[in-house]
Amino acid sequence: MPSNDQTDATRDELIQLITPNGERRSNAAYDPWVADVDGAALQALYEDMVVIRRIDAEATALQRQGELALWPPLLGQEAAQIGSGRALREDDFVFSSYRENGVAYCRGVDLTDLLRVWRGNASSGWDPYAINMATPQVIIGAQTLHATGYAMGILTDGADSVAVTYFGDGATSQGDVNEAMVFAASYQAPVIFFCQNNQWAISEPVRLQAHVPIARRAPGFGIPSVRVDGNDVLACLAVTREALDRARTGGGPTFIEAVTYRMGPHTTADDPTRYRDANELEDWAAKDPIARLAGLLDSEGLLPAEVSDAVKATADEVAARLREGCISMPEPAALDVFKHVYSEPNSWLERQQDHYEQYLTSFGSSEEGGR
Amino acid sequence: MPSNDQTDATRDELIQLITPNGERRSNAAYDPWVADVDGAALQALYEDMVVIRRIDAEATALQRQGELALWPPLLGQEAAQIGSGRALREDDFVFSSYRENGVAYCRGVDLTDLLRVWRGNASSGWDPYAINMATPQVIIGAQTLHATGYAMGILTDGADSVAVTYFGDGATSQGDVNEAMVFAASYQAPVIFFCQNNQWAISEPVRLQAHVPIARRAPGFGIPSVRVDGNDVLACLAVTREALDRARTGGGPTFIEAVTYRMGPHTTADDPTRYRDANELEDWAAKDPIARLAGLLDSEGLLPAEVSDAVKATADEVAARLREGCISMPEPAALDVFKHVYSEPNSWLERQQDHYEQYLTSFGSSEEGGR
Amino acid sequence: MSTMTFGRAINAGLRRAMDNDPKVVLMGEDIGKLGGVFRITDGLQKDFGPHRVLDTPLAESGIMGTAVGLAYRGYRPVVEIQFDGFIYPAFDQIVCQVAKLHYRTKGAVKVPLTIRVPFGGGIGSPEHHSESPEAYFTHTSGLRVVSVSNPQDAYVMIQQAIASDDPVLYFEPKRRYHVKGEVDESVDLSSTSMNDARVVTEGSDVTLVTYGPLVPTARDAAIAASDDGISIEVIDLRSLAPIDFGTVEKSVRKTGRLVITHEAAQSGGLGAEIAASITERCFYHLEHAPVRVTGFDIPYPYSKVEFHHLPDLDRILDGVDRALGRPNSLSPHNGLEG
Amino acid sequence: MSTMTFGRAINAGLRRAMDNDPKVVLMGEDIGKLGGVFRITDGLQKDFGPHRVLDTPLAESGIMGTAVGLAYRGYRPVVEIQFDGFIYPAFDQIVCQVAKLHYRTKGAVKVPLTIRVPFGGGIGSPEHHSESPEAYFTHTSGLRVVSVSNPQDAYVMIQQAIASDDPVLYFEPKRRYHVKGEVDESVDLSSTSMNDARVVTEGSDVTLVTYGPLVPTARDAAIAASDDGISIEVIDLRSLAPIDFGTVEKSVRKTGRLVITHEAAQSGGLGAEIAASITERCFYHLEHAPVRVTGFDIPYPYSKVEFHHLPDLDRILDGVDRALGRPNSLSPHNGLEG
Ligand SMILES: Cc1ncc(C[n+]2csc(CCOP(=O)(O)OP(=O)(O)O)c2C)c(N)n1
Ligand SMILES: Cc1ncc(C[n+]2csc(CCOP(=O)(O)OP(=O)(O)O)c2C)c(N)n1
Ligand SMILES: [Mg+2]
Ligand SMILES: [Mg+2]
Repeated sequence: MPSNDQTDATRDELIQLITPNGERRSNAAYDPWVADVDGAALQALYEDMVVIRRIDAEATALQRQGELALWPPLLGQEAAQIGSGRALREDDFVFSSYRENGVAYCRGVDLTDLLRVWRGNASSGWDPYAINMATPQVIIGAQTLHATGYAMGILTDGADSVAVTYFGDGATSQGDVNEAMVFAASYQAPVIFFCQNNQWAISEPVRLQAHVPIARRAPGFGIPSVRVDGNDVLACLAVTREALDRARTGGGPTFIEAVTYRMGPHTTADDPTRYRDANELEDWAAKDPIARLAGLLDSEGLLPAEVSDAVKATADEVAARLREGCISMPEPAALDVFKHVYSEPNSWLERQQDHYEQYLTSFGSSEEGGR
Repeated sequence: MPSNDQTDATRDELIQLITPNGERRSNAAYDPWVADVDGAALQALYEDMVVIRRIDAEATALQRQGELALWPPLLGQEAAQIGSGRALREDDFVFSSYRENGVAYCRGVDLTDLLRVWRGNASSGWDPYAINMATPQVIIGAQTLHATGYAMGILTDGADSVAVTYFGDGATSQGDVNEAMVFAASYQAPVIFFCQNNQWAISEPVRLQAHVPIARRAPGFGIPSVRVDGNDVLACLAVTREALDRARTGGGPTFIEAVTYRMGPHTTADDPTRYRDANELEDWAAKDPIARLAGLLDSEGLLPAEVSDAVKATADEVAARLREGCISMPEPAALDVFKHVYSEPNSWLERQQDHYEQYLTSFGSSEEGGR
Repeated sequence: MSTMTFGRAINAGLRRAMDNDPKVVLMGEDIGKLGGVFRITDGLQKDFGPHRVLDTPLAESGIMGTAVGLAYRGYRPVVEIQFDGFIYPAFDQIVCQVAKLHYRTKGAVKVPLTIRVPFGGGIGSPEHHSESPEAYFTHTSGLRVVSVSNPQDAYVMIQQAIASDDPVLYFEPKRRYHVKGEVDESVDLSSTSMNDARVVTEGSDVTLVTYGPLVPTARDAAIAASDDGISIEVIDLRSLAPIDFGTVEKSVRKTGRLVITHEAAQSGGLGAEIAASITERCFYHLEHAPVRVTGFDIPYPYSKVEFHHLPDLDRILDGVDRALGRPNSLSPHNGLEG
Repeated sequence: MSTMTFGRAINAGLRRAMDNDPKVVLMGEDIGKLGGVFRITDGLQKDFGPHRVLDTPLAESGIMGTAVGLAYRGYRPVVEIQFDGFIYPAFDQIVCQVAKLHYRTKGAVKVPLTIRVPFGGGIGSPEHHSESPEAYFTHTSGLRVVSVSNPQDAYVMIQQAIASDDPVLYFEPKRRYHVKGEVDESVDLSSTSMNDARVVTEGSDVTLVTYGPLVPTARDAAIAASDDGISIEVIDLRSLAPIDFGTVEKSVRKTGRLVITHEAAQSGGLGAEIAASITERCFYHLEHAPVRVTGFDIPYPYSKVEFHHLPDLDRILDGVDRALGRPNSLSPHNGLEG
């Protein structure tokens, strides 16, 4: 367990249970947390990762084909998202950023809901209470405070669920993320800060945001932290389970730095060749999270052709459903712009809506969709 | 020198060179930084502390007598302010909060300038460039970013001066203070974060803001920190000198936590008996910064009656000048409200000023002061 | 009916809201043991405990952001911002989260947050303690903004604000905290709406619109003007977003003249919206352009000169004279030398 | 004279300002190697070095606060805010420090800061990428606010903004970045002032006031209206605080009718100030109440419906019809069924 009495050198240690070559590495502290993960469970994690990578590829294709306006790929971060996402209980609540499509998948999101925002059909994709996950947050870092406040509510309710917030390496520079740690520590709120350090914030390398490893930040707020190989799904599962357990049993917040890599562009609008080296990408490709688990499965005879074919088929089927959901999404109606600004009537807005309806009527088109 | 390889236990150590009983305690790391402080220098530090306590008492009295609207006493924090303030060079630049009247005194502030804000005669008291100290900042924590930016400018200029920012324990919760550490670490800016942990932020105890000792915060940002007995003027001088030296020689930022106590109210408008124990005050009175240095001086025969009488006379004389400056401060003119909003002409404001002049003229009173 | 100060009325309203709904929690700096720097939450932590009345770390964005999180969890947080000038660190959370979350989630997430802001000047304080930032929020779609001017409204409207499923900024005129008034605590909350403006005094010559701290000043102006035979109808807006323009319009159709007064800077202040909207709605009934009597376009000044900045009875009456086309400070030859 | 895109013109202006004054430094997220997400600072870090063009940590308050510190030290920082919706974390530093420091210190400290904000909608982006927050700043005393509408102004005014000893918010209409225009780089900067509005097209029936992204739309509206025999005078405000009301007033005295259009929400938007001020200044010349054609009082909507929210040529012309008392959408029986 991470502690405030460690030196930074111990804090910097990267928890790893599967090596890049796919070998199982033992770790006395964390092995117990995944003792129940048998072959079938490993296969399931493998399938999850393959599926979300397939979702990512399909969405990227949909963007290239003009069906989506934008897409933020998670390519390379599958282990961090599946390992942590699969550790959660249904009554835990996730507050994420925009790149956590893999986590949303773990929460059981409807596939079409993943795309609504990026197709421009909605400001957010789903009802947060339906899957206990807030919709993606665009304002960097803001969601970490929401998670902390939610966790304060869990405490007051006397419940044992946990709020989990996801954010990037860049986000650690924001005041909000640091204030969230102040509040979380002060109230000992059951919240997990899950930082996916994917080395880049758009074009800015992590060293611009953090002069020392990010995992060192939290202990200064009185929050234990752990640094995990973010491309190792088993290690991510283990550290998240440990943190969840601590939170459920009154131990307060934990900070997890998952060291990973954004293998794709920041979004489909970005061109990473402008600011980073091809070599770097190659280095990280050698640590690929899916290849690594495949290696382990293979060495244990858990990835025969019928299994990998079935996984591929599942992924293809998911991708087909995703595409279908995308292109058959109903167009919003013009007057939807006025809906849900308030929960109660608002005279200013009613007047504007009224006038705009009259305006549309003057064209004979009040029920028309986007122009 | 503080380092990133320490454990928290070593980081929590309180640097102390004079015990509460007034005994000199040796410290291998910090003694060299004050090796030049001879008897005369110690006497000078003593005089400084007595004088600023006297200023504080006089200003409090002026407030009670209705000559000032408000006053934020520094009572109890003299050693932290004089020890650090006297370490600075003229070309260093201070960005403080509202309670650092002792630091302003070290910078050579005109006494009357100390009071302008609190009498309601100005929004700030002095020209920052005249004493290389920004005027007091009311927005908690905002000045730490200004100091960091200023220090970035020092770097670009290739100069070897240092920006020093003062703030309280409560301020450490603000996003700005944490962002300042991010920027300072990232650019390795020559800035010192001097936190006077006086145990309280108005009615809130420090444990609400920080779950662990405040000095632990900075290392998580890659900034070395030191925890010093804030009631020990010599120790404060030593740690500040060390930090200044590091900054001047390219070593980047340092965070200093000066552990002290606000013996008076938050401001003259505050009633601390509503929220804190009389016992606590007594405990801290036993660690009084002035009594402690007096004890040391006395034991070394450096505080004969003529010295302490002379110090007292100086303090009285300063207090008399302060009072005189206060009550003879000229009243602002009505139209001063419009001055210096912009450096260049502004048509909106000119029109308003013009109208207001006409309005005052309609009473025959355009040159009258406050009504 | 009992007589209580403005501050006490808010306290009583908070207490009532907390009694009625266990999901109501108060958050802010120094609001617990101290009862807030203005003592508005006095005694509430003692009676409801530290889980219902939270002293928070000193970080306004943190307070607002965690309040949003509590709202997600089904709470109704009431946040105290210590002084008007300290709301800006929370601006991002207010504008991007509090205001937009309901819209963003198509109504799935409600943010029934109340943000209490002691605001306005006249208390002799240094910078940042006397501001009137309401126009930033009235321009922010998704928020409701109210301001109260008397103990009865303070008592009722704090409860209505808390009961609202929309986020509400509740602006308290801090220089009136010690003013006393009658408060009927038995009033039925649903018998009035915080969205409705109130005609304070009826009149036929000029409509004088204001809110919060200047309502008593406006009423005094109406009394003073009546000595000169001028009949002023004073309207207390109460809700600043949305504004009950129906009530203002009705009055202006009667009087044909409109004066608006507020402490905030003139340019882009609420007076502009009121003047523009009323001109749109009753252009042909107006006999003079709407007149604004407001603070200047300056940062809030130091206290020795703050009463130049703040509209007072004389400046309001001068504005009324302007609206009526009577001799006023802007008429030619207004001065002694003139 | 050379032809360049809007974005390129700003780049050229920045380059010129940096050439002329070594104290000019650029700060922002991704502005260095990447040249900014809109490539406005393309090539500048390469040519001027990382001490003049700083990629900053991802923290807007931090950027603004350190820029203030650099100003203290004698620098003239030019800050890029990546998108309009990301300016709010810096709001406190802008409102309490950038805007007030000169006043606070009686002129001792100057803050010659330029804050570049790509703003406005119409680019099909998700939330927070299409906002028009200018009214928050035009209501903040101590700031200057400008917006540019064409490459020539963009080139000149970025330099004027940087040269100004006052803090300036410089709003760039991001959906026009790729529009090309003629830029005269040899122009004498002191021959024009960014404070002056510009008459884009002269006209006699209606004055149409706008700024930034809607200037081309307004010009198109004037052309379309002229086919109907309606003569519109289009004014590009350029400076939003202070507004050159003299130019607008002169026009309205001629036309008697005023239409204002902007993308920002109507309530409390700049249109309110323009309507109120012009009504004050030329009430007896107005033949109709000023008409506002603006975004709705809603959070910026998702892109499939954003063109309902954004004023376009048809909505502007409908507003012109209203101002002229011609049949329009609000007339009785406007529709097909009518
Ligand atoms: C407050 C704010 N500022 C700027 C942005 C623009 N922006 C979007 S993503 C991003 C980089 C985020 O990097 P990181 O936190 O590392 O997350 P990642 O994209 O790598 O997952 C930036 C600067 C924003 N969305 N919000
Ligand atoms: C942004 C902001 N929020 C709130 C306040 C009100 N306030 C003034 S001083 C203070 C407490 C500050 O405590 P600390 O930082 O420990 O400094 P100290 O007063 O103890 O020197 C508070 C909450 C403020 N000035 N600025
Ligand atoms: Mg990243
Ligand atoms: Mg303190």
